[in-house]
Amino acid sequence: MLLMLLPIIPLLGIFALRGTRGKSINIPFVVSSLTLFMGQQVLRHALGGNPLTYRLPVSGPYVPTFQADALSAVFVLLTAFLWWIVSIYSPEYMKHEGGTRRFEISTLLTLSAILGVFLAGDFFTLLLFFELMTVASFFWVVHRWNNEAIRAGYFYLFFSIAGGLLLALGIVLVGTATPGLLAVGAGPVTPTNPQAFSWGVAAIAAGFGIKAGMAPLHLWLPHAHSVAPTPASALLSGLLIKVGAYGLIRTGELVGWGLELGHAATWLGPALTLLGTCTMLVGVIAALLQSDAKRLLAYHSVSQMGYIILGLGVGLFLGKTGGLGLLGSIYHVVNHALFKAALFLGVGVIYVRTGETNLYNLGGLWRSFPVTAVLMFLAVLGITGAPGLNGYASKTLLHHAVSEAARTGLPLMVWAERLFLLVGVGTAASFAKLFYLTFLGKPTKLAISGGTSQRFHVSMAALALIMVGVGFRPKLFLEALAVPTARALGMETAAATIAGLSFWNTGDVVGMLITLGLGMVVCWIGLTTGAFHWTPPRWLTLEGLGKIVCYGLGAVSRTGEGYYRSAMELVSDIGSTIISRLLSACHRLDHSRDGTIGNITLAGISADAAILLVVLAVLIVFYAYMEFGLPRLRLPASLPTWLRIPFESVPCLIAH
Amino acid sequence: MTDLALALLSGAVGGILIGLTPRAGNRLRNIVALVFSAASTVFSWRVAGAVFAGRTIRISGEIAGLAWSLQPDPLGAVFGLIVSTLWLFAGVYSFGYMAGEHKQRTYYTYFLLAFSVTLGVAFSGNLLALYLFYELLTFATYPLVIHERTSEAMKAGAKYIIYSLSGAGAILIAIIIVYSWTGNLEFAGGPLLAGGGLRPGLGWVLALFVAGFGVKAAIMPLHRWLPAAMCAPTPVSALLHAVAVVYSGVYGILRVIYSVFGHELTGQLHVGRILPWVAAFTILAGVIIATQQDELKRRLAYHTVSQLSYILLGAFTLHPWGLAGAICHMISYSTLKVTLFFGAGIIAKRTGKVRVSEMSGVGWQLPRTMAAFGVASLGMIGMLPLNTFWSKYYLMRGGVATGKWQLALVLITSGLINAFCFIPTVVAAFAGERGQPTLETGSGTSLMLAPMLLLAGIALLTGLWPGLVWPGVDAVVDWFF
Amino acid sequence: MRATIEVHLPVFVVIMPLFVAFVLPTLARRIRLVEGVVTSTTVLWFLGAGYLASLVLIRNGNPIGYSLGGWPAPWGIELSVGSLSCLFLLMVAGVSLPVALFAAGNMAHEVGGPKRITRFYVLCLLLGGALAGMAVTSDLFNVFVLVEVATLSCCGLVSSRNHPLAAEAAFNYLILATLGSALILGGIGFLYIITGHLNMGFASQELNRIWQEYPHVVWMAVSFLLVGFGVKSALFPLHVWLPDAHSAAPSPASAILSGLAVKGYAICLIKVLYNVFGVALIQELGMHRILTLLGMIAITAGSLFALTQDKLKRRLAFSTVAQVGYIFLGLGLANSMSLAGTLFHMASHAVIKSGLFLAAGAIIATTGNDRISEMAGVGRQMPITMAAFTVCSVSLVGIPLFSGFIGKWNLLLGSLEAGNRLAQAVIILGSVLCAAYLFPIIRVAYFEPAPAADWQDPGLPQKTALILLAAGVILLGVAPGPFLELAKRAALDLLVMK
Amino acid sequence: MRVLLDELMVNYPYFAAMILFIIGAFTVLTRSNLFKKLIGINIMESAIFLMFIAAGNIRGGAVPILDEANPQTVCINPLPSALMLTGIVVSVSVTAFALALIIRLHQSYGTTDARRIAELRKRWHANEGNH
Repeated sequence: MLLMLLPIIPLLGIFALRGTRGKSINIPFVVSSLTLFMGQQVLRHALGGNPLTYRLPVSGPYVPTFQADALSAVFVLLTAFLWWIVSIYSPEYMKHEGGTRRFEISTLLTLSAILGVFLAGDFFTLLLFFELMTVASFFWVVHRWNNEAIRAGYFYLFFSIAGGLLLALGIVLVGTATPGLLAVGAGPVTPTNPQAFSWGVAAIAAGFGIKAGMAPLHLWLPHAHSVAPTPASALLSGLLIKVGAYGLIRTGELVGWGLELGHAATWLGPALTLLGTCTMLVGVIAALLQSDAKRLLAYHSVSQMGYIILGLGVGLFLGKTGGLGLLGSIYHVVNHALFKAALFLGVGVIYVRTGETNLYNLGGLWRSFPVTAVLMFLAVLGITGAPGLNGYASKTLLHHAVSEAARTGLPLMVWAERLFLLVGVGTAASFAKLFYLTFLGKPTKLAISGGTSQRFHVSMAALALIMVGVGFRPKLFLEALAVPTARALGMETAAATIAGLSFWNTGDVVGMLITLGLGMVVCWIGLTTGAFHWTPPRWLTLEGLGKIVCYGLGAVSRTGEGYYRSAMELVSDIGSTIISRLLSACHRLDHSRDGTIGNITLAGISADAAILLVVLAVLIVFYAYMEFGLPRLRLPASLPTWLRIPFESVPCLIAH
Repeated sequence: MTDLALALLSGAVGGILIGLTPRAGNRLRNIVALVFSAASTVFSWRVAGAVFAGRTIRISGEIAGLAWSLQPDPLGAVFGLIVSTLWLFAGVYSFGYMAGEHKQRTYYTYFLLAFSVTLGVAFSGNLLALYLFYELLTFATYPLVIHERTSEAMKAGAKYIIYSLSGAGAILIAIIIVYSWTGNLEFAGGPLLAGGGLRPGLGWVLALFVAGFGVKAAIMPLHRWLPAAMCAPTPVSALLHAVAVVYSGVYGILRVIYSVFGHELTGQLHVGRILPWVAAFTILAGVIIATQQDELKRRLAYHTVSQLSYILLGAFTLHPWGLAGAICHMISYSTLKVTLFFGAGIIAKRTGKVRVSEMSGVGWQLPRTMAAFGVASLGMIGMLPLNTFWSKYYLMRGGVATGKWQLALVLITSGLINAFCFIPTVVAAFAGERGQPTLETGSGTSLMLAPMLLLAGIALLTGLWPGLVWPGVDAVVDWFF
Repeated sequence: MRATIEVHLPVFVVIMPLFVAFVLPTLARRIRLVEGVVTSTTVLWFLGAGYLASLVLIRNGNPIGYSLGGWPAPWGIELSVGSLSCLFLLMVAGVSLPVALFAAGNMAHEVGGPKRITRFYVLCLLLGGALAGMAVTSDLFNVFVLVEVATLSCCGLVSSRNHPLAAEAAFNYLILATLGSALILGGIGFLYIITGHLNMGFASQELNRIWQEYPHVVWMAVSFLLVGFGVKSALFPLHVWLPDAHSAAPSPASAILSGLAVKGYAICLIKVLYNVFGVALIQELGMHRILTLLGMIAITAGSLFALTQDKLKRRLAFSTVAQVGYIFLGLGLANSMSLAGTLFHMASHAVIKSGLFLAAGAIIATTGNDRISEMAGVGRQMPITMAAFTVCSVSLVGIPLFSGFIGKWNLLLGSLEAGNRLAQAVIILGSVLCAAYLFPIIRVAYFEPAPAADWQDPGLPQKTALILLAAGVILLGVAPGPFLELAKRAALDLLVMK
Repeated sequence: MRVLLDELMVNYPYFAAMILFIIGAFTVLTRSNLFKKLIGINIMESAIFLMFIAAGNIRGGAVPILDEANPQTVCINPLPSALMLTGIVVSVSVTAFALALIIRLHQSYGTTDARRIAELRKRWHANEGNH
């Protein structure tokens, strides 16, 4: 019951918003505080290993179910926390942006939807809140209602709808392949129809993958995240795409975490690894080439989601020994939420006061924004994985997992490990670029308006504090939250895997430092040679490819339609011609009189009547021929009987 | 039995009464219309209740040695429920929409007559009665199609009549063949042709039936009357050309497949195996054409063409899940489509805009209308808080369960194209100039708006709680499988 | 007394109208009296026919025989009243009654002066008597004589309208009809030559015994008869006289001509084909296929021709051509279903078409215009007339609950039994085309914007006539019981060789 | 050829009837003068009468009057002759009626030529259309 209450609180908040029209009460803050508190109270048990479930007492094919295990609890608490932080930040920001009420409504709605997704106990409920989240967050994206926003909104909405539909398809396929109802958090299923199950899992993974920004389905993400108001971007990048990750973890659960190889969909692990690697790579390369700060961050969201997906893939691939992958992913989900939110918030601060997000127009801002610069620096360190900050911890875990996978010798995994390092360099390079161009570099000529609100600093500082805390005590979080989660997912061995693990070993630290160094070098080379201004040709980018494919499809469909149309026109033309010819022929026949056939003039009766008489005669003769062969050429040799008059048969009255 | 007779007669009596009332006196006429359609609705709910409770209600007789009978079974009861409930909504909407229009008396007369006839289709107990009411429906709705009396409307009316009568002719031939085989046309005793095995020519008979009913169900090459008929007043387009008339065709096909041939026999025929693909083609082609229409009502009409084939697709899978999906879709699609049409009507009435390209800014003038319109659009995609998701879900399950997973893909693709079809309209409506004064004022508008919002609400409610309509679906599926 | 009446009833139903026709000119000037006499005659006639029908039904369809002048067959002329005759008699008398009602007080302007009204009625009654005679006679030469009487009366009726077009149409009709008569007489002559009998029963027996010896003569006889009767009953390629004649005649006359006269010749053909040649011989000769084919052509072509007409009465006249096609189609299919369908369709079409023509007459008389395109507003201003017209049209199209449906239904069943898929399609096509040429009239009358004119329904007797016919259509459709029974019995009688 | 000739010789009345019929029909169809058409009709009917009467004829037969004294006399069949009397009556009435109609047509159109009448009627129709 209380589980269901959690998503309802924000909805009540919307009503409260109606009631407090005109008063300056920060309803989202109140609501998220309440949610955070209640969530913590409700989910304590779930974290302790006692999952909660609640089924609504209704009849019919759909019984809404809510459940909370450790995984849900972690995500719910993370959500509530991040919302809380952002709701401190957003009122100030939205003063600048405008449309506060609309923003607050969609914020609350999205919160409700996300909580619902994380607390859903069956896939229908999950899908329900998933779709709700799509719609609610769509209003974030189109908040500005200008052409760019609407275009991004369409991108976002159509991709998300496709995701929802794919999820539905997956649910259908998996539902057909399994005997019972599909419940979230119920562990692996044994399919009766493995093929359908595989396809279903693929569809579900694709559906969540769209949300998670998994390449090649990430196209919507940079558009949507960069055009939304900054607090919304923070939440979109910090949390909404994590719904995809959550979904992928749950998908993995359908197949089974921590099982030996040979389960129902063994391809899922390698596939996710492959896609995760691609996502990382695509995201980071695209990020390097961006000039807009928010777009750069958005591409980094893609890239960081790649880390998470990679971790999941490796975890699934390794089966029983893949605990590190799963743990690393979950850990990275949390960390990414923290530093990506901080980064977006920082960029937002600069945007509020300078009105600019193009990196090449900024520079030397550390003088005007000292606090922001420091906090941003911490976040940059976090995302690049510098030792001592939270990113380091999760990236290290993920790296260990990938290395372990690479030890199997599978070329995919070997390449995954190599690319993992490469992406680390790329990340470092692009953030060096971001930080350098924004805060260092040549001072900008832009006018800086207004003063910095303390709320901005407080919210960012809170995030930074946690980042640093996690960075210094990486195992604390791991043992408190991630391990119970893995255990809840059936990965009993996870705790054992990390028992012997030390984050502060020289190899990792040195490796990371080398990566950072290389990143800075790359950044320097890029900035000096202008390589970051390179625009890839259309056929090389996915977006361009997509456009080409779309144009192609459009052309094909237009051609097809043209053919169809002309065929239909032909048919209807022929039809109408025949009909009109027929009718006019009838008309003429009816009105023609006194015609001439050959040299014979027919008077009084219409010519057509005469023709028809002839036709009738011919018809009769034809039938007669068919029946008797009447017009015999040879006459009978005997007496011609056919005109003999049978007098014998005449009854003669007089004769009697 | 009394309920059945009263349900059928209320509309007819009301229609005749209205025909006899003096030309002035809109208020009186509205009251009569409301009272009789409400009565009809109540009685048909009672009939449906009795049917679901397992009682047999039957009225029968003979014409020229041919027995006709009215005996609703669960399928008929579900159809009757949909029709009668929506009729009430459309009636109230009409009061708002038709105020100030010409020829109101004719309109309401045939509006109520058509109600009776549609219920007759729903409650018919054998092929003859079905055919009879099906044919009558054409004539009862013709004056509504040509209500505007423009040359365009007249042309549309002629098209409608010609298509419908040709279809009815095909049905008549098929009925006669069935009659000559079985000597019996009743639905009640299980599938009519099931006992006779695979007769030669069976496939042709099925094709004749499907083609005949397919005219009204707007299967793709036979759909052309439907977009043309959109020149009718919006309540008519909403109720008749999105639900009642077209559903009678769909209902006929369901009847033919499940009551005349039986799903087993249909499955053995070549034609039966082709049919799902015909429906799939219509689904995709209809919605693709819809996206290219600029006139909102035409867009909705082509979309109707597409959506009707969802129902047919479910029926053609010959699987319990598919049938469940079909019945679900009959229920859910009707609520949403009527909402969409109502919205189009309000927009046209209050702002005079009928084209999608003119919609910019309408959302701020008619916020509640466009919100409900948006909700219904989401439903057309098959998004979850709306009831169409469930129908789509079961349709896909039916397709997958019979091994035709491509059908599920077709449905998914169609859902996405649906998004392209409607979402831009809604977004554009809100994208335009803001701060215009609201036009949702006046009692006329609220009479139109209330049914629309209520229907959208029902769609949401049944989407969240499909258990509300599930007993009906379950009963139909149990009846035929 | 009663017994005497019963015995002489068969001849009474024929003689009575003829007798009244001869008496009528003596009342020349008193139009009201003439009308009264004619109406009461038709009432009496209808009652007589009804009584006869009930007698036949009671006898389980056994025909009532009557030897004219006391001479038994084969020497005398025999009348035989079976189910077929009863059905036809009922139809003739039943349609005559409303037509007489409609004509009452309404003929002066149609025929050009009160003096000619009596002539009109005389011709009507002569035609009625001749048709009744065709129904009951079973003598071949008698058939010819009656056909000639009917033809002459028909031409008279056509020419009774005071209009040059009417005279021309009548002349054309006369020429073609006489050609037909000559052919019929020739056909009867051939039959007489090989069988030596003129009584249908005896001729039939003889013919079936010896036909193989003279196949060519038989063939010629049947062709002559087919073409002869085909001309008279306006079978499609031979229909050319009909549209002119039926549209030029005064409306009540058109009603009788289209509703009854055409059927009279058809019934003669049925009698000759089925009672003399017999179904076996027809099939042996391949006649059934010709009939079916001609019927199908007639349905399609007649309907198409009707579609092109803008004049109301001409359109209705072409519709008659199409409906005659149904009759021939049913004859050709030659099974009990199709024959019953044909006979029933004959009766129902008689009622429908006379209703249509009478309504058309009322409309034309009121509006002074016979173009369909200028009929807008008629529906509102002449509600009863147009309602009757609508009922009749719907019925002709073949919507269930109306009489047209039952005939077509049986025809369809018949074609199914005969295994003729094409015939089914044509029957349905005919219905669709029928809708295509009749419904626009209704549409224009009801739904097109009306000009400001003050038109009104015709007088009480006319309205009564229209209502009677419309009621008849519905009655035949909803409760066709005895009529369908008669038609089915008649069909069985025709198929069973005696 | 011989056989054909034999046939012709034996059954000449029938061939005569046939030829007459064709002449009549041809006249009816091709002559535009209404009187000639009527004459054609009469020729056609005469052909039929001839056929009937020839059918009843027995070569060398006596007049069919019952002779009590000599019952074995071969008589011709009287029935066709009797029938043809009726036929002739019918034919006469048709002719009379047709003549009356011709008079009326002449009154209206001022001509007895079918083609001319048709032209006049077309003009009349056209006028009506304009009207």
